[in-house]
Amino acid sequence: MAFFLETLFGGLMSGMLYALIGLGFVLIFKASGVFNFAQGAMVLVAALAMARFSVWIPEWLGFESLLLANILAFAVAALMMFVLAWLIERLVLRHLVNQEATTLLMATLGISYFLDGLGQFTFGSSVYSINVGMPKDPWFAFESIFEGGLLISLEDLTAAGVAALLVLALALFFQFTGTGRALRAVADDHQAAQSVGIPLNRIWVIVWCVAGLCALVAGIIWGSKFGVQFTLATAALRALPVVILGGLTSIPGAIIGGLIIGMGEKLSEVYLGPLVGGGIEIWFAYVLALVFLLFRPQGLFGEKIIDRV
Amino acid sequence: MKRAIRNVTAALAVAAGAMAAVPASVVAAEQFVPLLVYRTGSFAPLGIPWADGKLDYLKLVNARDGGVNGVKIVYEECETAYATDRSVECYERLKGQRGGASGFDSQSTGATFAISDKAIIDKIPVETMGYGLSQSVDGTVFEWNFPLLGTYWTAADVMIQDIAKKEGGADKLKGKKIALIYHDSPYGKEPIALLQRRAERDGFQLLQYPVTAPGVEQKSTWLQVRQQRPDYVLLWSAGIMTPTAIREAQAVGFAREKMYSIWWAGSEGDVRDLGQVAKGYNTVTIHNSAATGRVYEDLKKYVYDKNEGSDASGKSTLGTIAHTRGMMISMLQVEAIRTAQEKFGKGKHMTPEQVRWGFENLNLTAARLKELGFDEIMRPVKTSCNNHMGDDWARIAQWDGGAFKVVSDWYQADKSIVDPLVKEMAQRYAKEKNITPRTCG
Amino acid sequence: MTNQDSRNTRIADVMLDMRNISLSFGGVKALSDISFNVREHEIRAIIGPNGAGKSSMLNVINGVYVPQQGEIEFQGKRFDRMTPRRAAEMGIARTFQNLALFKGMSVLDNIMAGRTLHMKQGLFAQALRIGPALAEENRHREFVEHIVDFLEIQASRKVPVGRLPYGLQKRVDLGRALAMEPRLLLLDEPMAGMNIEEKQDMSRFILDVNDEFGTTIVLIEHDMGVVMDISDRVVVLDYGKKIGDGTPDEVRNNEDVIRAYLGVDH
Amino acid sequence: MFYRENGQFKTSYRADQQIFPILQDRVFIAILLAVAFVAVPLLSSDYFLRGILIPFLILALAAVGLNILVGYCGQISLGTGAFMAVGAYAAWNLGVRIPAMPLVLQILVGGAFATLVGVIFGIPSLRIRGLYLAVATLAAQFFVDWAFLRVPYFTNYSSSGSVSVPALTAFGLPVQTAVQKYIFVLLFVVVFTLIAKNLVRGALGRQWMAMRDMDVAAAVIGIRPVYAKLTAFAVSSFIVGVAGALWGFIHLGSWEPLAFDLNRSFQLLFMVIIGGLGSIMGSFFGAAFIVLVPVALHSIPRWFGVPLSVDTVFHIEHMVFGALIVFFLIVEPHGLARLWSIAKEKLRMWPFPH
Repeated sequence: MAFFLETLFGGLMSGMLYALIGLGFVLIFKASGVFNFAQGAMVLVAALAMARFSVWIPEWLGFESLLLANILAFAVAALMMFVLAWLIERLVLRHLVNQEATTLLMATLGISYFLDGLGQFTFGSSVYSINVGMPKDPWFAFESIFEGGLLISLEDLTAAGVAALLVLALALFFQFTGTGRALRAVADDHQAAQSVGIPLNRIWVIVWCVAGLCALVAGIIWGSKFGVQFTLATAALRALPVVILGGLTSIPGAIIGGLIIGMGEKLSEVYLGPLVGGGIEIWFAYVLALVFLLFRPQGLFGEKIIDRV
Repeated sequence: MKRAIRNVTAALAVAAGAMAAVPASVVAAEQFVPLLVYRTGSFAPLGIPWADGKLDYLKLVNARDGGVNGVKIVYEECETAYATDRSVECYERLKGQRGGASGFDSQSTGATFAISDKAIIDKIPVETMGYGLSQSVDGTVFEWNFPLLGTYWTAADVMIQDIAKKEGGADKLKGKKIALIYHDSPYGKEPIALLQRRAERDGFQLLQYPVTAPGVEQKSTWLQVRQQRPDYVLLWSAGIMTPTAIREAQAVGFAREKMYSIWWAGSEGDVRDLGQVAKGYNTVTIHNSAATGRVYEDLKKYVYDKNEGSDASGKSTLGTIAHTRGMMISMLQVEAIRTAQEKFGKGKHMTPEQVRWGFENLNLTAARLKELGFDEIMRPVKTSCNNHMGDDWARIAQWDGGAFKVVSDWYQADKSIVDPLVKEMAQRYAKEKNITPRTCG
Repeated sequence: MTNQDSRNTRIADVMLDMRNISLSFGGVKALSDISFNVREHEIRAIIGPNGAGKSSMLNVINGVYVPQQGEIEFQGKRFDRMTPRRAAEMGIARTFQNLALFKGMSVLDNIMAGRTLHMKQGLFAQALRIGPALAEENRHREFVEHIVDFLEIQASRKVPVGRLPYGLQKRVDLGRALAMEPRLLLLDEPMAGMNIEEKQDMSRFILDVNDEFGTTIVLIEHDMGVVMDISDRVVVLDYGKKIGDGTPDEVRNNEDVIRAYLGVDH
Repeated sequence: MFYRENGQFKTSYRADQQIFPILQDRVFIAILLAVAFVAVPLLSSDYFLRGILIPFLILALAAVGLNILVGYCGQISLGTGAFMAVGAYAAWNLGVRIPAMPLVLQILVGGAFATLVGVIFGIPSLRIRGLYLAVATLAAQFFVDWAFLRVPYFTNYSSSGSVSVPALTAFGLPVQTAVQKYIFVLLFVVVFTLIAKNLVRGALGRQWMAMRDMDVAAAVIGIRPVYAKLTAFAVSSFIVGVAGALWGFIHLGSWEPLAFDLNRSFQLLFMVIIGGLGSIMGSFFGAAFIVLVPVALHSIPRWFGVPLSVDTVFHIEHMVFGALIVFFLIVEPHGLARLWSIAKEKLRMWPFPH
């Protein structure tokens, strides 16, 4: 029982991170119809920037404080992601307006390759650390109830907490602010939105900035856990099934999908894994999403597709 | 039409020439050493210091001794990114250059398989120090492979021996649970065969947990560890998988003292950022912990003081375990060339076949190692036609939060269990490849 | 008028009968309880203001949309729903209001694609392009060339349709439909956005098709002039309801129709 | 001046439907083949064959396969590597279990297995479109990778999980030296390219393209989406599977699933995009490009005496590919193939461009 709960919590907590990445996907897709494959590369670049600047800045300015270093590094990294967002909109999206979804997908594939190269080219390809003082040691809850207690990794817990906060903040932002409304308008109908004077390009820049921010936060969380390294780029691949399950156009979908996938893959690995030799979680999430698609092609909360002739 | 053909062919010929760097006429008094490296990709953290080490020693030999008996060593790096097909491309590009490659250190188990196949045909030695195909110790079948100083089987065996010692005797292993958490690839699977034999004999239970590459997602693995509560964990990881494993171990409260990692997961780069978290983490090593020995003084004097070191900063990789191992690989390569020269003519360029002979007749006595400045780093090596490993001793080092300290004396791998396995697998390989084993005179 | 008579004599009994068709998307009712029929060899027009549900009607006829209620009888066979495939097999072809051509393909390929149902050679024969497959290819190519001549688009045979001017694309669209040798041809605003000459050409093609191949035609058109000239009977839709049905003259004098068009209300 | 089609009148539709209706093109192809089969083996170095031409040919073949699916039928696939893997491992297993089976047959049957898997993972495409389908194919990728790592049967219980082929012979002839391997691969590539070309310019090809350009209209003229899409998946994954088998048997000789991982899938997709979606010839351009760029990045700086460090080159390579993908998608979606045909148009006019 205790073990089941542990697995479940473990799943929920990584699920929260998937939700965060997933949110990045959904926002961009809603606003611009782009399925942003480069999300992973953005995580990598953001994390690299964070890791390196938090070391470089103190060297340049000659101070010790880790906190200050982190804050400055975060600011710089965030700024960098915003510039990146702007450039992507300028150099790529703008020229691909009204292209087929798949074309856009391939374009983001290109972007992600470019960012992988650029990131390591500028920041180097060995492993760097991010230290934002996340608690590392485990915490055993309810030792009275379960023998050996109920293991909860404080690190994951904080990570999940941060992710949850950000997700919540974003959800509110897009529900209640003017930009949010504008975004939803754009999501519904580009032409209509434009005709009432909503500047498409600005909205795009904004969502890409937000996606960049998600990437940065996810990058910091993962980075401080695993160390920052090329591999982070692939970590985001694991968040793809999330958006498929949740529906590409639904923010709640991303969140719930994230949690489902998170739990699903952990439980599957722990309980099904041993039967078939283990290591199944990487594809289990995908197959889960795929099977689900067959019955509901637009995902849990996605909008139904009707083709008109 | 005719003219057209001629033109096109001509063009092609040019292209071929340009891109193929057609083997230049053998330049006397230089010896080519190809360097396959992975400075990028998931394993870069390990690959970089390793590559630096290999490069540094060659630079040292040229700077200090002006090559091998006056034969200058020329080298070229080729990036494999740990990918087999890239490795093959590198191999094909470099094997023929400058009078022939003196030997390939193929760097990844996958690439070793691919390159070994081709090396037989091209007659080029393959040096896989501390990795590669464990059965390739058998020189009768693997004429061209040299898994010097140790294989994953000897490593696994030594780990078990150390565990047995801690438990107070091999008989105490009975009923123990030992988990193998491995990188899901040929590299990670290599030790399984031996561990199963051991488990049968010593009566411990072997739990296997594959981790899908690149290995950032291990939560469920370690949850199972927490559930199964193994007494020890053997870690066959690489790159980012290692720190992740240690973190997860901490997260589930598994004692780092009870973790044993293969040497590729036992370098400073793997644990430095973890500091105290990794305290007590054990690794098996085929050489002493780094930065000791005269060779490093020389390296500083002849290379780094002239700012010719591969590690620009002189801090990040220089002297790490992986770097030292790189140096050893190059050293053995150079010694193989030297040995060959003693038979086939000092100061001459050696063909790959001649170097192969050198590899097969290495004899680095303690005295010789002292001259080379490796005496504090490694044990004597003596290869033969039958035995291409040369030395199967290893020891355990432990991370004390700041550095790896050697905590055990040398163990020799248990021949009674390794050798039969080598023979068996070698035979099987020979059969698959229909190779007829040669007989050693 | 003589021409008209000769056709009236040719027009035979009912070929397509739509009974109480109702269709809705989500909440929106596109068609409510519409019935009408089409006779063999006639030219039947469906008219009505925008959003009247004309295109939806065609989509129901050839099975692109599935009506919630009602049934379709085609050549004595009754269906609750049609499927595009079955419609095609039974000889129903159609053109599209907003050109649904295969933009990446040449004019020839577009029209050749119309022959799909007539081409029987299997995958392997095609892969090796051995005798029968090659012969078949050539046979149908010949047929298609006739259509190309008929529509006077020889010049642009090999041009990707995406690059053709609008008027020609409309012809290709028609050509693709003709390539199916249809018995019933559904034309969705074949003359939309055409200048007067183009419209005359198109009208001529339509009449020729109807005369030469005896194809039955259902067409949607906004240009009343054209409709009244070439069609034998007219159905009038408004907001998904049928408000008129009959010969051009009858419809012309129908109160509701006038109201619907002139927007006079009482 | 020399490249003209005027004066060459087609007297029959048959003549008009040849692959290369223009005389000069036929001549050019003839020369090309002559060079490929005769001159190249005579002139090129061992490295040029093993290191460049053989990988180029095999990847080009795979790209042709992928192009049928993505370029002609408009079904995006990110799982090509998986189908290559199936082809390779299936062929290998046949070799192990039925030693008598001739090499060529092994490879073809390997392709057949790839077809099977390809169709299975193609079934979702009947219900789901575009992006969702892309993810579905990713599922194939990860699942297949896993299967060949974890199911010991597929690797015949080899301790390392890596498989390797013995010395090869076909029709009693050895396939071991660079030249032999090159010719062997070349034959496969020529035959399958021809087959692919026949299919895409035939009735089936028209059905695929119809599905790609306007699926509703396609259904209305009687094309069955099921048939069109699944045949596309089948043909595509067969060719890809054969390419996979060649990659394993001829090029690597020994491999593990890593050789067919996600990066391989992306690499092939890039070839198709850069070379030209919906163009057989484009697949070859794309493959050549992707194979040569790294080599060029590696050698050119040397000629100028400024050798870059290997990792820098690797990163630049990534950036170049990435940038090019975007560039081509924006500027010339039909890729190098289109540029080629534009060049031909120009040549046709030359020297009187009016």
